[in-house]
Amino acid sequence: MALSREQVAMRVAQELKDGYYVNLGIGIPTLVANYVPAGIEVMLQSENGLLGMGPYPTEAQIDADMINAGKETVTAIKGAAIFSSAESFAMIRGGHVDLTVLGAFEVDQNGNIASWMIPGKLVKGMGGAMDLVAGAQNIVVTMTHADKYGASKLLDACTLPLTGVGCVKKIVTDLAVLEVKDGAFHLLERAPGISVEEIQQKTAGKLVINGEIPEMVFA
Amino acid sequence: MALSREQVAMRVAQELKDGYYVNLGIGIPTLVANYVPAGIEVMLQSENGLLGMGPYPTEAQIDADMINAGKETVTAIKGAAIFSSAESFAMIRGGHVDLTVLGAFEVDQNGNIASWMIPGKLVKGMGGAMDLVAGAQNIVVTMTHADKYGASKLLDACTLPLTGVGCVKKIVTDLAVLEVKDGAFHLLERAPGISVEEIQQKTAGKLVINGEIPEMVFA
Amino acid sequence: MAGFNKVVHSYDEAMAGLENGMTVIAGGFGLCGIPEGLIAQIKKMGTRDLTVVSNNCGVDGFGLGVLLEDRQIKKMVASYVGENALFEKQLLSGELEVELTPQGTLAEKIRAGGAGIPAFFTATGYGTPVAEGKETREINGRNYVLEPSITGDFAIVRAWKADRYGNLVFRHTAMNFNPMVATAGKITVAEVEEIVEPGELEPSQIHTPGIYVQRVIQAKFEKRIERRMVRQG
Amino acid sequence: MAGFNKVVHSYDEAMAGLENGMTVIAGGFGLCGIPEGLIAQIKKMGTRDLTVVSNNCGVDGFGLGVLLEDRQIKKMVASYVGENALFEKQLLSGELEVELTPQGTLAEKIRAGGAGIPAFFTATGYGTPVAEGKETREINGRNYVLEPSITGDFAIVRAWKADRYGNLVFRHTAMNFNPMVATAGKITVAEVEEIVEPGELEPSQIHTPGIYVQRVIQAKFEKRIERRMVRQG
Repeated sequence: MALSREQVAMRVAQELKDGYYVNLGIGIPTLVANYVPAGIEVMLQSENGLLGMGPYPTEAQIDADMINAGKETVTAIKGAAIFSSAESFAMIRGGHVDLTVLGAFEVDQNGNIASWMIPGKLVKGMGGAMDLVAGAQNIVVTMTHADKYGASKLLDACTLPLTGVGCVKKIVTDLAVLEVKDGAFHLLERAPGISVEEIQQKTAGKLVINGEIPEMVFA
Repeated sequence: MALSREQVAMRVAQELKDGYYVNLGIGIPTLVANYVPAGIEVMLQSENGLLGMGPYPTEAQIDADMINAGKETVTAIKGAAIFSSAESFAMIRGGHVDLTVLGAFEVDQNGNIASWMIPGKLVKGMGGAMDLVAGAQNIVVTMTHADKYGASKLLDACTLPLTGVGCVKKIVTDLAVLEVKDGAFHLLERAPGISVEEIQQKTAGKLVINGEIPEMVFA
Repeated sequence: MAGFNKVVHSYDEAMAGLENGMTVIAGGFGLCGIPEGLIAQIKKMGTRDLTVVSNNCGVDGFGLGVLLEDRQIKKMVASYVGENALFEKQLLSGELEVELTPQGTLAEKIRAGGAGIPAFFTATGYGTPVAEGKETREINGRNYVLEPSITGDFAIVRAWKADRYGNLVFRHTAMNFNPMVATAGKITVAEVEEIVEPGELEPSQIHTPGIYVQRVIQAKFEKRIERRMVRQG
Repeated sequence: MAGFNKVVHSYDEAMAGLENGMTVIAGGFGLCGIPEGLIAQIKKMGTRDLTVVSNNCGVDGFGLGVLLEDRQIKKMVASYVGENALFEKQLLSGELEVELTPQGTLAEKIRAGGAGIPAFFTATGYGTPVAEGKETREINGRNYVLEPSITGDFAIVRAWKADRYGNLVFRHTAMNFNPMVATAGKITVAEVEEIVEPGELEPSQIHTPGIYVQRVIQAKFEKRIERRMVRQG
C-alpha cells in the first residue's frame, strides 16, 4: 500500500546521520523530526535564522519573537544559535548544511526540481527553496509519486518553472525510494506491497531497475 | 613657519563636524583626536573592528584583547560597538564613515593618492588604506608639503603605486590647506608666515590661487 | 552629544523625508520582527508609488499588507507572498509589480547594498526564471548568476533594545532580516521596545552598530502570531 | 551526542589531516586574537608548502612568524606584513610568494568563501596594482574590481568561549578576522580560553554558530602585546 505521510517521513529519517545539520521544509519534511533514529542526533536549521530548533512551545513558552521558517511558534534547544537571515543563508549557500528535505511539484531524471510556481494558478514565491537546493550538500525530495489524477511527478523533464538544476540526489515518495544519477531514476526500494510494475507505470521519466528491489524496512 | 605635527592635527580637527564617524590613520591623523573642537562630538572608528574608540588605557586597564588598528592597546567609550573586520569594512566600503584622515607619500592634482609602497624599498602592505580611500565619504590627507630634499609631494601625477584613484578631496600639509578639484590643487589657506610663493614653489602639480589666501586660524 | 542622540519622539519625525516614489526596505520575516508603528506611519502619510523591499508583504490588514489597501506600493521585492489575498488580487490585475527573489539572495543583496558591494555571484536560481536576463558565469565548474545589490532611501527595522547612539540588539528570531536592512538605508529608522543608557549594551554583543542608524523611536508592539503551534506541556 | 561533541583533547587531534601544500586561513589581527597553540602545532608538525591566508604574518618569533623559520610557508596572502624582518628577507629573496590584499577585501573574500559567494565586485583597489589582471566593471557610474573568494583546507581561529557544539564567542577586539575565518575552512579548528556547557551561551549572542566549527580545543594563551600604550590614570 502507498505510504502515509508519516511513513514517508519515517523513511526519510533513515537518511539522517549522527551529527548532521538538517533543514526540513514545510509539510512532510517537518514530520521527519519526529522520527530521528535512536542513538543519532541531528541539529535542525530553520532558515529565518535558527540553528538548533526544538519542539513547539508549551502554552507558557509561546513567544511571538520565536518562530521557525514556517512562521510557526517554536523553541530552541540548549546549544542553539540565533542569527540574521543573511548569516543563515551564508550557511546554506556555503554548503554547511548536510541535508535538506523538501517537497516538490515535479522532479526530473536530471535532478531538476520544480516546487514554487504553477503559472496562472499559484504565485506564492520561492522563499528559501532556491537557496537550499543550490546550497545543501544533499537534497532529498519527498512527494507523492503521482498527482491525484494519477499523472507521474517523476518526469523526463520538468514542465513547471524550476527551483534548481541538477541538484536532487534522492526521492522518497509514497511508493518508492529512488536515486537520481546519470540522467535516470534508479529504483532503490519500494513501499511494502507496492510492485515494481506499479512504480514503473507511475514513473514518466527514465527508470532504472537493477535486480531485485527490496521493500522498505521500518524499524 | 611650517606647522608642527600637532598644528597640522589641530587644523585637520577643524574639518570635524558634530556627529561625524571618523577613521584616523596612523601618525599625524591619530593626533587629531586630541584636538576635537569644543561643543562637538565625533566617534572614532578603528578598522580592526571598533566603533567608539577611547583613549589609551591606564596601566590597570590594559588588555591584550583590546587594541586599535595600529595594534596599540586602547579603550572603548560608553556606547562603543565591537565587531568583526568584515563588518568593519562593510561600514567603510559602504560609505557609512563620514571622514577618513590618512597620511600619504604623494597626492596628485586628480585626487590620486600613493601611500603604501615604494618599489624596491618598502613593501609593508596597504592594510585598510585602499578600502578607506575607496569607501569614506570624505578623505583628508595629511603630509609634509615636500620631502626632506625639498621635492614636492603634490604632483601632477603620482609616481608611486596608487592606493586609490580620484578620491582625495582635501590636503592639510605643514604649509597649506588645499582642495583637490577639477584637476588642480586649489589653495585655501596658508600656514602662518608662509608665503603663497613658497607654497607655489613647493607644489609640483597645478596650483590654483584665487584672490587673497588667508592664514590658518587656530582657536 | 547632540550629534549622536538619535532618539526621536514622534512617528512624524521618525519618517520625515519619505516621499512618493522612494524605495523602502523593511525588516521582518512574516509578521515577526516587523516595525509595526513605522509601517502604520507610512499608511497614515499616504505616500505613494513606493518600491518596498521585504521578505514578505504582511497579511491582509496587518504588517506591510496595510499599504496595499490604498495602493501605496507600486513595486514589491520579496521572496514569499503567500499569505495575502489583496496582494494576489493586485498582482493578477497588474496594479502591483512584483520581483520575486530567493530569500537568501534577497538577504545577501541587502547586506551587499549596505556593505558597498554592488554585485555578487551566487549559484541560487541558476537555470530558473530568477536568472532570466541576468549575467551567468561558470566559476570552478559551477554555474552562477550575477545579482546586483539593493539599497533604499529608507530602511525601517524593529529592534529589542537600543541606546541613543543607535546601537541595536534584536530579540530571538525577530532578528531575521533586520540587521542587514538596517545597513542599507540612506535613512535607517529603528523602532525599538526599550531605550537603554549608553554602556548598558555590551560592545561585542551589539547586533547593529549605531553608525548605520539615523533615528530611533520607542514603541509598544502588538506582535501578532501567524501560526500559533503548541505542544502539551 | 557523539556527533556534536567537537571538543578534542590534544593538538595532534586538533590539526590531524593537515598536509603539505594545503591552504590554511588564520584568524587574528597583528598578534591579537591569534590561535597560538594551533600555530605552534603546525610548526611542530613541520608541514610544508603551505598557503597561509591571514591579515598579518605575526612577528619574528611569534604568531605565524614562527612558520617562516623553517620555511613552511610557500605563499602568504595578507594585507600588512610590516613587522617581520624574516618575512621581508624571504620575500626579497623570492623564497616566499606574497599576495598583498587590501584588508577589507581580504575580510570580504574570506566571508564570501564561507558564504558560497564565489566572487564579488568592490571599488577597493580600482586603478591600483591590486586590480592588475582582474576584471573591472563600471556599475552605476563607479568603477569596481571583481574579487574571487577564498576558502581553506583548514581554518584556525581563537575564541573566548565555546560549547561542545562548536558555538563560539569572541572577546573584545580579539574578534577581528576570526568570525569570517571560522566559516571558510573545510575543517575549522577553534582554540578557546573556556569551554562552557550548552545553553550557557545566549543563542542570539553567539558570534560563530557551531555549524562552521569541526574541532574545539581549550588552551592557555600568552597574548603578547605589540604596542603597549598607556595613559596616566
